[in-house]
Amino acid sequence: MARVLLFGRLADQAGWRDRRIEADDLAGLRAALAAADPELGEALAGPGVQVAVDKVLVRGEAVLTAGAEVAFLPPMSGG
Amino acid sequence: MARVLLFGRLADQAGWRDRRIEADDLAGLRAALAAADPELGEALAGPGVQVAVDKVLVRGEAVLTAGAEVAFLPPMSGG
Amino acid sequence: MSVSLTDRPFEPGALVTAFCAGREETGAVATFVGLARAEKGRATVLELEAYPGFTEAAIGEIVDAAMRRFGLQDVVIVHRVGRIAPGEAIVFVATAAGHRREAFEACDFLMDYLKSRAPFWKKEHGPGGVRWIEPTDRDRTDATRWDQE
Amino acid sequence: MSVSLTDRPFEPGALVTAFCAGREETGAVATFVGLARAEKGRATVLELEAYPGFTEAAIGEIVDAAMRRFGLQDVVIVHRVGRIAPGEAIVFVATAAGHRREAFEACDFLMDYLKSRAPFWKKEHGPGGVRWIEPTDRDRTDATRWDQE
Repeated sequence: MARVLLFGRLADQAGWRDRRIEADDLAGLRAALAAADPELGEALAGPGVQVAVDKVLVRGEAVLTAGAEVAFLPPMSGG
Repeated sequence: MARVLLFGRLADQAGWRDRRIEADDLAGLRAALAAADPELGEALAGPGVQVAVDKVLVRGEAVLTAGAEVAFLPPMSGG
Repeated sequence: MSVSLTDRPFEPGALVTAFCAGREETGAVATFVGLARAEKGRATVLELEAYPGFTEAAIGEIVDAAMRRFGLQDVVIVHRVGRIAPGEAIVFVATAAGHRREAFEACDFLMDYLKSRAPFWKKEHGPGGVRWIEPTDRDRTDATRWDQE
Repeated sequence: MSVSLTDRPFEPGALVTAFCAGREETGAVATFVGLARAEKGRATVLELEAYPGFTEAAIGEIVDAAMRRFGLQDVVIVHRVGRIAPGEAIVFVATAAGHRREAFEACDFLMDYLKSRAPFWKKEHGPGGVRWIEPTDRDRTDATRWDQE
């Protein structure tokens, strides 16, 4: 089970910000999220959305260990 | 009687910083100061020494009213 | 060096007092306080979201870079998160250096980063509703000044 | 706007607290604190002389120029005079503006003036005796940056 965190407008859009989802890798996680909410799936793949696994930014694919924390980060607005 | 104020190294050199001296104008005041202390007279005419009369910088000559305050300001060092 | 987030109002003056205390070889302390503007009633509350752990780490990396680049003695950053009322402090940055040029430039550099690239998501609650805020063009331009050198 | 001299130690943090209070349309407060350095024992006491009345007026003119040039909302300057021990604050400058670029630049501009051209005379008392300090070349160069624009 990965722990999925959504931030900023992604959390507003999804209506949640913290959820546990079964997935072995990022691609599987994206597919599971898109199956449950196609609009969210599209937003997560949108321009400027970055992904952090266990608080480290990753590009492209990543294997998810048990208990991995996956965060979807929309464009950062600064403080 | 003009009130004469010396600042910074000029006061150290003269050994005083506030004195009353009889003079009708700046030239007369400089002459009186130089007569009493020739080295000070030279220092007051040195490069970078500015003169303020009643807290306003003056260049060249100035008439001194009764009770005028004349300040000799060596190069300002900033704070 | 310290980077922290807080969801409670904080007092920049108290941070300055602590930061300046006991410094015998620091000639220069530059600070910046960012305050929430009322925008003449257009903005009523600012809401800032961070990713705890990730956000401090990302800011910490920039602080390390600034320490080296500007030869700083110390840096403190405190950033507010959550709902912020007009007039309240959003961000505090303090830099300590031997001389003022380094302290000023580092403070400016850190603020440009914080305002444009730091991992925060910002929402403005106003009479017209809620909107997410993205960096302005000027924020982006300011931040790139440091890349070109 | 306020410019003052004091011959007693002052607390920069308290000045920041007062300066930031009740600002609803100020987005940016930049401050600078200049502290007396021990110079690893070479300097034990700094002694600053001002010409009361003349010095505040001269600084006030530059503050007026900065208010106009950078569109500032407010400025506070406090400058210590007399004998200053290492670690004590010599000068405090705070600038308030709508946005940070103006606040930073004005604070930098005012400090460059204060360090190079303001009517102070400065003496360093150290183990090797007493010496009068004049502006460094860098102080002069920093101050001329603003003339060229």
